[in-house]
Amino acid sequence: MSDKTLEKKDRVVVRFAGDSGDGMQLVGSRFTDETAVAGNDLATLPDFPAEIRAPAGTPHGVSAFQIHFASRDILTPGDHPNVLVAMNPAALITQVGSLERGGTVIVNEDGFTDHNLKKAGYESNPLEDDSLEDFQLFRVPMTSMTVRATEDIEGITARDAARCKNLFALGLVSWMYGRPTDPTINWVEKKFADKPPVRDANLAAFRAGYNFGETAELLAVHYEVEPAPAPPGTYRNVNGTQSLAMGLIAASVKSGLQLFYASYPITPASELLHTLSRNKRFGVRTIQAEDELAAANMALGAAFGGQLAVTATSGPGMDLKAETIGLAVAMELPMVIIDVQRAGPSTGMPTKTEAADLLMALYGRHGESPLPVVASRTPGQCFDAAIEAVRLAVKYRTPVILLSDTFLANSSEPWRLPDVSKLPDIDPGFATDPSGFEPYKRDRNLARPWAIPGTPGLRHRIGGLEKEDVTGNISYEPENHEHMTRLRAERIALIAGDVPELEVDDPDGADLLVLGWGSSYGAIQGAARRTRRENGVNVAVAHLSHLHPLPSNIGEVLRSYDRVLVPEMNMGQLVKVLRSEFLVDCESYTKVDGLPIFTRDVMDEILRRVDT
Amino acid sequence: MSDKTLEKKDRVVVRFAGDSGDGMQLVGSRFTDETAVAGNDLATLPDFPAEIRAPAGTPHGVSAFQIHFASRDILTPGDHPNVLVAMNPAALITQVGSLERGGTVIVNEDGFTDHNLKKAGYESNPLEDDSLEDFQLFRVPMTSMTVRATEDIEGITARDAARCKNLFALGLVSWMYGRPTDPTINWVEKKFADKPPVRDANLAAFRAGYNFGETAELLAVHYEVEPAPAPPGTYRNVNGTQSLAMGLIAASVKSGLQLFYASYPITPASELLHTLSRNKRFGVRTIQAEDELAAANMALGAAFGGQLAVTATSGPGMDLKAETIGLAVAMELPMVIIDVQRAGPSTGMPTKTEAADLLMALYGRHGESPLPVVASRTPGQCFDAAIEAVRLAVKYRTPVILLSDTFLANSSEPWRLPDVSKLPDIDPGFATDPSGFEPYKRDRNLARPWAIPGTPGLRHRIGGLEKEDVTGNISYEPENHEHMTRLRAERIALIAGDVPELEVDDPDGADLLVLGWGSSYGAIQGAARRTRRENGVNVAVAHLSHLHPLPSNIGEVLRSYDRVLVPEMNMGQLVKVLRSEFLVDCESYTKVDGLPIFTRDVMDEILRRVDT
Amino acid sequence: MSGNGANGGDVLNLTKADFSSDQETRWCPGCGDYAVLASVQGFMPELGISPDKIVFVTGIGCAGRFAYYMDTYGMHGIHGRAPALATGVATARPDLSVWVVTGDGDSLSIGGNHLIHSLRRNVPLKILLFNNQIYGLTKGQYSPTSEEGKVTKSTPFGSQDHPFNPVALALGAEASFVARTVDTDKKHVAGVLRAAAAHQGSAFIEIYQNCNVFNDGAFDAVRAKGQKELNQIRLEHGEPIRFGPEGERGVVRGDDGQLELAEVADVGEEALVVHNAHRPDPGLAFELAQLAQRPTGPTPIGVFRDVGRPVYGEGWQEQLEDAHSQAGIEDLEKLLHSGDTWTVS
Amino acid sequence: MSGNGANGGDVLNLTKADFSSDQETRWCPGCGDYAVLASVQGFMPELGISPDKIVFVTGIGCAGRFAYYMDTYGMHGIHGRAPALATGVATARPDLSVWVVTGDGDSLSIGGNHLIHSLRRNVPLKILLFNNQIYGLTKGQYSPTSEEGKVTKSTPFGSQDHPFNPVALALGAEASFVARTVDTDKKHVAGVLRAAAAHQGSAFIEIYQNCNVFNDGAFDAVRAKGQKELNQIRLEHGEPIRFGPEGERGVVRGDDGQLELAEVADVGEEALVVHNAHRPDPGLAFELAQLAQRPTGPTPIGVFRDVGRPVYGEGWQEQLEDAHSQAGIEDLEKLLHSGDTWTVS
Ligand SMILES: Cc1ncc(C[n+]2csc(CCOP(=O)(O)OP(=O)(O)O)c2C)c(N)n1
Ligand SMILES: Cc1ncc(C[n+]2csc(CCOP(=O)(O)OP(=O)(O)O)c2C)c(N)n1
Ligand code: SF4
Ligand code: SF4
Ligand SMILES: [Mg+2]
Ligand SMILES: [Mg+2]
Repeated sequence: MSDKTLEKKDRVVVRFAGDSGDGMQLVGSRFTDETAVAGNDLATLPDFPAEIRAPAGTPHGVSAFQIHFASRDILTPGDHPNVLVAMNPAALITQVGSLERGGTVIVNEDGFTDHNLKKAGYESNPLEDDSLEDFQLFRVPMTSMTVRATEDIEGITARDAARCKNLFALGLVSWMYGRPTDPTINWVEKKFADKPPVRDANLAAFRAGYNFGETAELLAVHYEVEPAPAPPGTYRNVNGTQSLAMGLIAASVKSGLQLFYASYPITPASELLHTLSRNKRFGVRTIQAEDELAAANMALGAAFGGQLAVTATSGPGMDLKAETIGLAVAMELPMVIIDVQRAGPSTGMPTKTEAADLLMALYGRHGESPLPVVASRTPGQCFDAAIEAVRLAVKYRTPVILLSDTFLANSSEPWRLPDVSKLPDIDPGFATDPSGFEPYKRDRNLARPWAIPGTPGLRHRIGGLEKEDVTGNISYEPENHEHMTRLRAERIALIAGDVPELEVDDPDGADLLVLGWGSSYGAIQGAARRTRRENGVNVAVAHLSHLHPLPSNIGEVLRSYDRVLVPEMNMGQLVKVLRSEFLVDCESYTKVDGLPIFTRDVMDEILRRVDT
Repeated sequence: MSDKTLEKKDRVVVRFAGDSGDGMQLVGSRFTDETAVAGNDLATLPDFPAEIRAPAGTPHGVSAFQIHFASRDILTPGDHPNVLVAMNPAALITQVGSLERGGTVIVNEDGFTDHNLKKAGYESNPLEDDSLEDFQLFRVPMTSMTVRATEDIEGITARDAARCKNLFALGLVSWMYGRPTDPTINWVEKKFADKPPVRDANLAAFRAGYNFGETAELLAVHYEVEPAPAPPGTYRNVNGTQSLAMGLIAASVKSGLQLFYASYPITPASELLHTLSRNKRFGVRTIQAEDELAAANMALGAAFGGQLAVTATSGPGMDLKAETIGLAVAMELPMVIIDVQRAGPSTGMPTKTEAADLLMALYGRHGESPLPVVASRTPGQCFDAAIEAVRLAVKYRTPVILLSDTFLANSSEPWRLPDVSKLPDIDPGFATDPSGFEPYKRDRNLARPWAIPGTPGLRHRIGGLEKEDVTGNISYEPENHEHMTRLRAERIALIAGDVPELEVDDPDGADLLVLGWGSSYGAIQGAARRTRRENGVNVAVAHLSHLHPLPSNIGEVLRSYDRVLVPEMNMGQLVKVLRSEFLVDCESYTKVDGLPIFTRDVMDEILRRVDT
Repeated sequence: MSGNGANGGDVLNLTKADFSSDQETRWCPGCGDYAVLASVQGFMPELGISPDKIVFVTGIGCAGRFAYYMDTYGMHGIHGRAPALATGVATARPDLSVWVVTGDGDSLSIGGNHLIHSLRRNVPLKILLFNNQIYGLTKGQYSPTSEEGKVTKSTPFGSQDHPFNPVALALGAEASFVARTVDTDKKHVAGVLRAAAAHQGSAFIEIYQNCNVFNDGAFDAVRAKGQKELNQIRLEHGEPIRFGPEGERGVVRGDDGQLELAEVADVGEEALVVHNAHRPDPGLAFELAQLAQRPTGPTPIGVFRDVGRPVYGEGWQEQLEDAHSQAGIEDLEKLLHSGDTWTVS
Repeated sequence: MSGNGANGGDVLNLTKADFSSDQETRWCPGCGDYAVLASVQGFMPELGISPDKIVFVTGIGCAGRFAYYMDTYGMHGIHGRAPALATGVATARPDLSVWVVTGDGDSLSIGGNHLIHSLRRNVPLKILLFNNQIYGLTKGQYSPTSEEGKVTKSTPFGSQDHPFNPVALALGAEASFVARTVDTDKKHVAGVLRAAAAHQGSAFIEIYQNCNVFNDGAFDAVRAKGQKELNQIRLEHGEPIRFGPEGERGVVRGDDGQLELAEVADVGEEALVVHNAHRPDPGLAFELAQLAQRPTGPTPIGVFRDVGRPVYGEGWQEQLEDAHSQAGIEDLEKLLHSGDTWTVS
């Protein structure tokens, strides 16, 4: 029993940072598990270095992991950490800037050698000079203590031992926040079952860190973060990539359509390819195509063949798929194109987030080629977004663009598992009856028949040339082109009647509406709650999942507020659409720095617009 | 001296139609020359068959040429012909629909064999049944009369002779409208100087047609169309392709930059490649690349090398250039991308016109990648549009998209030749001074230095990754990306101050403004004039040349009218932009049938909106 | 027969008519495409595959119109992407017989990348490249197979491009089946189609196709009466390579190891190189392709290479289909619950 | 020396340092790219060309970072398009020496089309393909040169793709200069660079480059001490092809005409095939490329082919420049007035 003071906290943001080789991502995910078991709500965000494996100790080689956990439900990985664990000078110099004033800095003292200080670009040692005076600094010789803690273990060299210092850090922080230790201990035992020395070294390091917290004078306080009340159910931690993949697989199971996923690697979309390629057992076929044009065409070919065709990429790859998406529009075949947006223009900042591909998704093809655009809002909701994209594609025989982004792809949060048996079925409704079959004859949704090769008597030919209504034969008739162009637009517009109305959360009749789309969801919701609670502000919030067509009631909603604020991770793309559709003077808050929108950002924008 | 009545007309629209092999385009261009010499104002539009060489006599093998000429200045090739010359049944069946009620039909009777009637899809012979009763029908056995007229010519077979029937038709119509015959006679004599029999046969056919008109009872009336008053100057007939090519060459001469034109063939942009490739004498380098991606990249490479880089294509090719255009935006190099729009989506109707690539030009790239967009309005004005696009590209170091369309490319009109000595110079302003050189240091236009390889001491490296302000080094700094993104947008926005204000033609203080862009110019101007004259309507008109950024005074202009009508050959793309920028409830008139907007269309829209 | 969807040997007594669609052909009168269309429609019944299980995928160009004239399933894709589009169809549906028809611009200029990758992967596609050494549909620009110095609409001063030899390119791209034939040689075309259909995996067939409007006579040396008899070097697996009206000329290996043409009388039968289309390495096929950089003199036609190697996706689809059909709600349940979960009650 | 912008022989006494930019290299420690960078920077002074007249054009990938480390002019393009971008630079500015650095994914996967077309055209570019048989920058997916069955992030059950042999592909694409070398073989790399620089037109160099993070050891057979001595078949023009520590093994032509490896002792010196890089037809070079489909055993390196043929744009730019510099207002006037004009006064 420690004699230290125990303080209650209702939310904490911890950031672990070290060299790419220091295993910070592992520490992060272990701490996340402990926290999940502790029953807190949480959100995490890994922050990988842009370079594959930058020279050790350099600033661009720093790898970090941030976790936000609380005794009530939270929505983002947090704006500014309260605690920074820095394993070396590079980690400190690159991360300390985002730390809250007065925050806690825990450094691995052993990492602060002159050599490392120089590599990080420090003139003088920040642990000695006053550069950290705004923070609470704790210097812990993690490496040496880890080495000492493991020296009696057979078959472990000092070098191996030093490698375990990340578990020392984990142990220390676990103690600080009263995390359960079993999850980590069990994990280590499973993971290194066949390498006893390594197992023991890691366990020793973990315990050493934990005990150091308990015993050393250094840390006088530790904290308690009570479990967060959460709706009953089974939970797991997922990032947007995992849940998007599971959503696609679920759609495949519920539609009976085999999933065909063709893609060309690109950060951050590649992870989706990696994840799906492991799911052979669901009949998922993944193909790494020679380029994005091929990937899109392969998917379109598979769609014609009767499979659930999906292709995914990020910004630059979307440019290359444009022509093929246009062909899919003309062929009216079901297909899902996923754009995991990243910071542009051009190659831009491949590992940073942004949501600046909206207008491209809407208009980035020559000619009039309308299609539905859906966007996911949280890591867990990517699952639903994927299913919705598939539903629309299949029902309306159209390519659908699904927008995600780097932040959603990498960030994780507890996800309440849906009851899969309750997921709606998706009916491919393949055409089979030759009598009266016409390739471009439409059902009441204006959707044409999906007649796949091999079906007796339904032989037909489709292509990108304008087609005669009903027969689908090539036609250059002016009236027909006019008719078909409007028909293609009408078919997509009809979907507005088939998507949920925009729900507004407006407990106390606000004058200001904050409307968002995509991954700004957490920040916007959080900002609304906090400004209501902390500043007694009246503010309404709503979030769009369907960017095209827009929900049928949105015009009404927009007009019913004095002011509408639209925060976006671009230069105001949704605002352009809303203003033009509804002539409502929506206001933009734009952020294009490659980072997600912070709750604080939105709070400030709200407060600027309401008199409290 | 003929004893026939001579009627005055102030405008006539004649359409020549026949089989691809009948030489209708030749007849059209000859008649155009005669008409130019006659001093009428005119506008023409060839109408090629979609197929290369469809089987003779079939409807999809019909080739037509329309000319509109008048005793006052006119702006379009005319909506509906007054006179149709049909060389065979296929020509009649496909073209008669567009003829004005009560119009004149002149057919080559000899072409109406049962065989040809069947090929054209006629059940019964329209010359015998009453299907043409709404029109004035003249049956002329052109083939046989031509054969007769040429039978004494040495070395001409009946087959050769028959081939001259197009000149018979030309002679006949020339007589009808009192065209001077010398231009054609001289042309024939030059053209076939080394083939005397052919020359004589053509001349004989031409004269026979002319004399037939004069002597035969058949035609009782002929017409006089007085010269149109035109501003003094030297004129020539040009289509949009020719003047665009000359504009690019002029820009090359005036800038001292060698013209580098890389392109991949595509209808209708290919003609530009063909035209420029003949201009080696101006140092024009044309390259037929392996695809549009290569063409765009070659151009960008040449831009880095210090040449006047241009690439051109049509819709589908634009999709493929998107990623490279984004790279050019990041590299901030001068480059012109020409999109000769055609009817889409996808392959669409390659030989038909449309203007549905505007939103793609504005937003068809991932990320925030703003660039200037310029559009040409008439065949002759393509010359100025090309020079303006180059001016902006070079001055602001940016890719510029220039929008033309199929109608402009093929349609021709008299063009008053500019005084080239008065064309403004374009200063490349290459960087040469190493002292203080930074690749992304900007001048007062926010343009960066154009430092081309070979310049001593200015070695630098540029790319698509986000660049640090000033130095251009790779940077992932959040603040820098935010700054650079806004800087790129600001640089383009600044151009608004460097383009002429939007001029409004509003003689009598109208409430309705008709605002257009692109090739609808002629129809809009014509509609305004005619509704003013014929219906006493008050209507204002204005036309945009710069689609991005928009002229600085446009907001003002829009707000100063009760109603704003925007006719477009798309589903209302400019309207989307205007509504969102200025929250003005602009109204759309949209036409997407692959044909140009007609004066009549716009007149009706105007009349519907004003009470007369 | 996986990879080309044949229903074993069962006879469906199909006729040419069963493969002719009701769409009116719109090529120029006299175009070589007509001859190829007739040959293909005439050959199809031999496959013993119902037209319902055949897909023709084409690109953009005159050749691309082919899809509309076959009464099978068809996709007329965008310019240059047909091999990728067809890869999607063939991979998703190995039960189908998938054919690609493309032009020299479509597959060698804009579509070069997809062509070489589909050949490298050995995707079960029969690729018919209609090589007319010109851009037909866009009215006469030069193509990647046009001769150097060619004067066309886009090259009034003559092109500067050195052309591809499609057969050599395909061999360099690891193609497992490579052949060449001539549009109007009905019998020869049929023979090559037969061999291609029998081949497992990608089959690449270059068809010399006359564009009588923009490049008439480009192949006269191997196509025109009086010349073709002299210049067609017909490759037959296992046979000594000889040609000429009386087979009086042949192919021999010179002292420096390089292939050469010779008079059989001078060198003797036994000196002739014996064609081996099944040789695992493509060396010989490539050397044969080099005998005629262009079809202006003696030029090999027939099957250059025909070797077996794993077919792309072979066996996979079957496995995946089983997996998919067995994967149900429970498995989905399991998938969602994989990883660390916890329950709140 | 047109095509590579050398200022004749004049000596600029440049050193390696003159070609090293101030940008910090950011490859993984131990990456083969470092070795190549050092060799290239070390070789450049030999060119006798001012760094002001040299341009490095690169694509996207680890290899693509190369441009930032050379103190020359540089363009870091988008993925796969470097050859096209470089074609623009080289065609517009034949006075410059233009080098392309690309990866196996960059130039053989997404960029395959531009690569084969630049080689076919014989554009004056020196193309260095860093082949590490993996996607490095995107963290370890297989590439078009990865071996069949390779297990990577994107192919947990092994890839189904048959790989390209870059040398064979280049030869099939009409390349006039084709060579292969190994990242760490400083001397050999320099020798190949020297030959490439001397060659007029496109020079294609495949460089086996070790990615020690995602594909370590892929080239051990020809790269690792103890193995490379046994497996490197060093091609030298005009020399009999032999290899092994004592040159005890060699390349002979078998009875069926196919190239084979043999013990010199068994077959005798004179039986060895003599390498001829200048042979007009690429047959021999292609056969040599087939000796090793993959670098896992005896593998030819060095210059496979080096023949002269018209360089793309050769002479043109000079003509055009003259024309352009002479074309003035009057000519423009003439151009506008060409065709039928009439005057209204
Ligand atoms: C993206 C794109 N670029 C260009 C074109 C224009 N285009 C259509 S067919 C064609 C080439 C035709 O030549 P080829 O492939 O040899 O076919 P052919 O007409 O000779 O049979 C071109 C350039 C297009 N349709 N799409
Ligand atoms: C259009 C586009 N697609 C995909 C990517 C992602 N990407 C960057 S580099 C690369 C491949 C890298 O492999 P390689 O060319 O072999 O270079 P290496 O990193 O191995 O040197 C990919 C797929 C991109 N940047 N742009
Ligand atoms: S243009 Fe040539 S290839 Fe095309 S249809 Fe006509 S003849 Fe045939
Ligand atoms: S990932 Fe591989 S190729 Fe890229 S830098 Fe690291 S070691 Fe080199
Ligand atoms: Mg062709
Ligand atoms: Mg690689």
